[in-house]
Amino acid sequence: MSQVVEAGAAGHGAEPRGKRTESGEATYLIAIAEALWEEMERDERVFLLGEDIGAYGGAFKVTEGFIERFGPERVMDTPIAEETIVGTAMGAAMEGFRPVAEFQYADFMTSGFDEIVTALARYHYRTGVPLPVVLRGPSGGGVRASSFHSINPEPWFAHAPGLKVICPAFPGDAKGLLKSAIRDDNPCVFLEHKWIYRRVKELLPEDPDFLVPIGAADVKREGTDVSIVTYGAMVHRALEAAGELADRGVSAEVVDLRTIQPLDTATVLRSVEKTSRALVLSESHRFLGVGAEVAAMIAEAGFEHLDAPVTRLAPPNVPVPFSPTLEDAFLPQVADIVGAVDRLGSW
Amino acid sequence: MSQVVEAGAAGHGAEPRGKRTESGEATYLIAIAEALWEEMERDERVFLLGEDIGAYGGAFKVTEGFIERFGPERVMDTPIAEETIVGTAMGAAMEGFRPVAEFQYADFMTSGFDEIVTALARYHYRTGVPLPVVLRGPSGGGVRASSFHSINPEPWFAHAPGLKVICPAFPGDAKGLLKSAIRDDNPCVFLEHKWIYRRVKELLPEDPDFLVPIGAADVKREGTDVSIVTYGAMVHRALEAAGELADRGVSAEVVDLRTIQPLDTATVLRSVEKTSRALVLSESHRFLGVGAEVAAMIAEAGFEHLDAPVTRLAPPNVPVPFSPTLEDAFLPQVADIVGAVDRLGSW
Amino acid sequence: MARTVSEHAEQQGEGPVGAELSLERLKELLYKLKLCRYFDERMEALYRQGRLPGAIYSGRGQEGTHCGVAFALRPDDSLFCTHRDLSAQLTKGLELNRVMAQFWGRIDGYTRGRDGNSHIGDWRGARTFTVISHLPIAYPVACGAALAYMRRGEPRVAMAICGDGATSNGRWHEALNMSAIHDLPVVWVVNNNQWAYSTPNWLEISVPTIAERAAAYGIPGVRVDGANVLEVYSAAREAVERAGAGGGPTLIESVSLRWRGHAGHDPAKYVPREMLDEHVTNKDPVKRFEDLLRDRGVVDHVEIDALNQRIATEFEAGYEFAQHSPFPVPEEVTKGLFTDDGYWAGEPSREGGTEA
Amino acid sequence: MARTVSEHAEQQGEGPVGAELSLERLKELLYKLKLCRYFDERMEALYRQGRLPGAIYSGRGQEGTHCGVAFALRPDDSLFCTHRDLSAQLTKGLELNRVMAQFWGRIDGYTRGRDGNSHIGDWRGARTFTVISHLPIAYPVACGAALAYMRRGEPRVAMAICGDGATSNGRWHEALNMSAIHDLPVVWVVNNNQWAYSTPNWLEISVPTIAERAAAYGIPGVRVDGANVLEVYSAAREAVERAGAGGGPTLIESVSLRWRGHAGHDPAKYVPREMLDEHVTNKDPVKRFEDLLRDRGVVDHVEIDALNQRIATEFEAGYEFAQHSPFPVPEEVTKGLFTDDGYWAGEPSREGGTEA
Ligand SMILES: Cc1ncc(C[n+]2csc(CCOP(=O)(O)OP(=O)(O)O)c2C)c(N)n1
Ligand SMILES: Cc1ncc(C[n+]2csc(CCOP(=O)(O)OP(=O)(O)O)c2C)c(N)n1
Ligand SMILES: [Mg+2]
Ligand SMILES: [Mg+2]
Repeated sequence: MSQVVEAGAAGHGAEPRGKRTESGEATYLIAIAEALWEEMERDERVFLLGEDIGAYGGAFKVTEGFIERFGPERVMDTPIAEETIVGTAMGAAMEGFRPVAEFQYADFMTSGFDEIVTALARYHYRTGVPLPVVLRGPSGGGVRASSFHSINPEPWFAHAPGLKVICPAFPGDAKGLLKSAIRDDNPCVFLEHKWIYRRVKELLPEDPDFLVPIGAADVKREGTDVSIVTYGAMVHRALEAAGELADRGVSAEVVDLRTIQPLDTATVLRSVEKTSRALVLSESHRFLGVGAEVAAMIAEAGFEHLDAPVTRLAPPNVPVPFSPTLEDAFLPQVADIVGAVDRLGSW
Repeated sequence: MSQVVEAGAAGHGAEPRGKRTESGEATYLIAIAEALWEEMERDERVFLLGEDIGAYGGAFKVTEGFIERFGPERVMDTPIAEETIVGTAMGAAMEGFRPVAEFQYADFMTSGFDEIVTALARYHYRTGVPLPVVLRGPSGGGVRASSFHSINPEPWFAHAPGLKVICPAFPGDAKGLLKSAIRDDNPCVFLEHKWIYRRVKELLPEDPDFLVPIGAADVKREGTDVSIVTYGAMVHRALEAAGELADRGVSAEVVDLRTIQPLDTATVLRSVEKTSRALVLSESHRFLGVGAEVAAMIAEAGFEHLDAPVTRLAPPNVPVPFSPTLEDAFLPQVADIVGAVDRLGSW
Repeated sequence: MARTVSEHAEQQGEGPVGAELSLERLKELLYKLKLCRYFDERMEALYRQGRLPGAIYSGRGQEGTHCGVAFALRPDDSLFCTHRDLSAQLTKGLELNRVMAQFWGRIDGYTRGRDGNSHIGDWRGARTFTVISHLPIAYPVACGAALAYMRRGEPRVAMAICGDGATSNGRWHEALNMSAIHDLPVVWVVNNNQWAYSTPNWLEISVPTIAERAAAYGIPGVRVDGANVLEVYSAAREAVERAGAGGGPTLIESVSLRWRGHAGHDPAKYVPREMLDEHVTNKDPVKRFEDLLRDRGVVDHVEIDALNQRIATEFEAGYEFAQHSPFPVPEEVTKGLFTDDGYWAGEPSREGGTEA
Repeated sequence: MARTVSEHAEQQGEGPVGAELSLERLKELLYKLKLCRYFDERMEALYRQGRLPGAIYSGRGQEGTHCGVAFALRPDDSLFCTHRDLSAQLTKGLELNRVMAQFWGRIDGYTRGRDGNSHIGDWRGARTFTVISHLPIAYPVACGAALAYMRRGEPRVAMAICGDGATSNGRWHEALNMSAIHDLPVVWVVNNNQWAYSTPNWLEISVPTIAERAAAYGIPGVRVDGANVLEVYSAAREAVERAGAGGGPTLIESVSLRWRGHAGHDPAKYVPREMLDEHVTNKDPVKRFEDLLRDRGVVDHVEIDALNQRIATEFEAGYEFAQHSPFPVPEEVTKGLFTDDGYWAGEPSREGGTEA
């Protein structure tokens, strides 16, 4: 396989940590690469498989340099056969490995849907066999890539019993959660957000065992007047909106779910109890999107605390459109969030 | 292909109407067969494809006798290749046919998931091409068939933009809605419920053009104290519970959604406005099940009218189990419904 | 190109009764064949009497295929089956008691009552995958197990079985291609019983044999007679050895007939009478092997009677075991979805009683 | 078995310049080849200058395949492509103006701005399927169109193109099997440009050629040289005629090289330099055909200059048209999901302006 190594476009076995900024910050993308790298160094049972992840380093270059360091057996290029990528990961996990499968785009997870939701997800409940499998890939829109390279599949997978579904918004959370997912004995769908990849940087804990627990939400900004419950790229929109609202004297709390399945209902309810108003914001479109579950949960368990209806803000039920005018109308914008909070406040 | 015809197990070209009871009632299964038969008689562009639907008449015998009447070209046995069954239906629809594809069980719709949600569902929005395709199959549990022959896939498809999702509970609705679906120019996922197939009978309108509109819910029992919003087999559980509740002086209204996508929010809200209490009951399991969307919608749009929290009753987030003790614990029972209504009433 | 049955047979170093198997092994194989046949017949009888819940997918007539290929596996080789292949799993080592407890939805079943009938498996013990209906969804999974063996330099192999109809599904192609690209130690078995539910081969596959499709992957393809368990065994043995030695995957098509309906409810009127008679009369894999061993003096009627006795007794014991095994308790329906709650690491409640 | 290029060439009744094509048709083919090449080069230039939004998937070096197969289709035959095959769609008849409007996300694009770049098609006009990324998701759809033609007794055919890498996906197998079982009038084209993104053939496919996989379906398989557009055309023409006459499907593997990266951002360092040079220097389908027509005196340099002029002018016009076409209005983002609201039956708003 030497020719693969020679063909290695870039990276040449260099640790992702080397790609941090001078100030030591890591982008979301580098943070994810660090998590993969460190877990592969730590546990030889961990290996990667996916399309073009070897010599090329992956469509988004997350695994750039990995094949030079770990070799083609642990950084395995696969055919364009998602059902079989998932099945292969599942079988290897049953035999003691801890595979991490990359989907070139999370959009292509639907091409492996049956192996994911029917075989992988239900297997432990039926047999008790541990299945340490991570399925990861870039999801989400806002990058003008139209409906085949922009979807948010988390509602489909969060509805399938037996999968943990993770959607981090920050580099630190992404690294800590991915490491937790790789060390977890259950199938995890780890959805990276391509809009965040290179846009958000932060300093990361140096501890190689720094983990973020799966199933724990996080209050990214404290507030008293309204809770904006969201996840993924929308966390950044929400924080921007919270800033604008603050200037106008409205104190918005931003709750970052981080994990969709299992859902941290306690943290969400604690916030709503404090603010009495909830705006559920999600990038997955409205009808049976993540917001539906969160809003229904709040409406039922937080009923006494609500001074206004739980309000959902999400894209309409159409495929993600390409044209900038359409995609901007499709995705919730800061102004939409501010407007929704205003309406909530006037209750 | 004569040998196929000779092999015809039963039916021999006899109209499904002939299978009604003496009193002229039709089971849910026969009502569905009548709809298919009448639409095939009415419009030669309508044809059927699927596994074992020809000589054998389908796993549940819905198309028994069809191949003798319409021939193997309009009652086409396919290989076990769901992606291709869907793709073939889509291509034929693009060329002017009106295919109706049978899935042996709705469980196997996940095996054709990508062609359904990525190709078929999004195509009209991207191109304007009409796609008169019906995907039908038996869904749901309660028949001791375990997780691979009992699922409720409606939440997955209702979340996929571009599909109409239909889940009838009565023979008349099933027939009227299936005929509407076949005449509709858009892809429809028509989910029959196998528990209902032979258990529920009723008299049907004789008019061959009797249609039930897609997207219209129906109040199956009037009531004033609480709205039980549900669909599919759970409608029958709800009606049974409503009976028990009536004996105890509680007047429950039972709203049968009939169509999940598009959802008839007006009818649901009208009912909640009247009763001020809503129990959302669904057989699709709780997390991001149909109940989540309905509850979130009511909580937001019906807030002023609610005297108690919108309550969801649904199976837990696990695969449908086989053992009777487990499946009974998994599925909402009449007692669970009565109990949930009592709790709602005590608010 | 696929080799024909005869070409194939030639290549086998035929022992006294074909294939080098010790007398003990030959007798063990006879036991497996007869056990599977007896189990299949009795379970159908119980089903017809309404004493067996759920569904049954009879593998009768295909024991030559199922027992033959599974008999070629070593304990630590893994086996991935479909609904039809219970005989293969019994041959690989499933215990009758637990199998029957599963059919009756009891806590001692391999899935603790969570799944039924032949949706069964025993990964920790017999190393068999717990069957999933969707076809052939276990084929890609077998690639993963095989990859694990290869990576660790173990001589183990993964064997996957599916039916003729399942070969028309995309997963079948993906898995064969993947295994061939990486020379994975897999044995791909197709149980060609000539019908996919009611659908005949000619509406499922566009070529005369499935074995010849091996050429599309550059791997050996062999077509064997499912009525001849030794021929099946020899082909499987050869494939297992090649795979274990780094020689990559093999495709084995074993041809027989599904004697019964697709499932218990199906009278299978679509199967031509003559076709069925021909197979039942002249291609009974169990009878043929029993006769062979008698002719060659490997067993006598006394031993056969004892064997029949033993099997009947084992079945009775299994039935009793199943009836006395408790149902799962309702409270545990939400347990064990993830490893987190430790449900599967511990013992389940046995308070469920034996009445549903 | 797959026929080799030479075997295949023999069977073609070679005209003055091979394949019986009138002078007009030969010139038209040259026009298509040069148009596609020019379009590909200019669009990449605009992309590099940051003047083109979204992505580009260059088909350069593969015009022999794309133009050759599409040129064999009649107007009412249908064509199902992937992201890579815009040259085939241009050959089938897409209009430059609307194609460019689509790249710039404008309302006059074929998808009214809802999709971008080569995720394009024109069902009502050129009879091409609107490309979907997921590979090869249009293969099964082509079966359905072909089934429609067969059922109505029309001589029309459906042609589907996908890449070498896409053949390892299960849908590819299902579609070929389905088409072979029912003798559907389909022509299956594989544009083997030797790479699937960064993945070479030997990590995608376990046999030397893709054409030989036709044997697994019992259909003719032919491997042709994508650098020789006439050889490609002849093979496609023969396949189209056979399919239209009820002869069933054919698999055509046309071999070339992807000259550019997978998409605009990819420098494709993984493609060996020599491999690229060899193809660019000696296997340029456009140059070879132009030289051929010059040598045979079909065109002279005056006509070539005029042709270049015409193409440059058409491109300019298309560019201008796109820049002046308005963006979709935000309010219409929810329109046209279903036929119910009549969005696609009517004219869309043109009030979106030309600034995003
Ligand atoms: C993907 C998928 N589609 C449909 C079914 C329903 N089904 C169960 S068994 C069967 C026939 C299988 O035929 P074959 O593969 O020949 O296996 P056999 O039952 O004959 O052993 C079908 C269609 C299924 N299990 N999986
Ligand atoms: C099911 C699926 N998985 C992954 C991708 C991402 N992807 C887009 S193009 C491509 C490579 C395609 O290679 P090939 O089929 O040879 O076509 P080419 O681009 O070379 O024309 C991949 C992996 C996809 N489009 N579809
Ligand atoms: Mg079969
Ligand atoms: Mg390619």
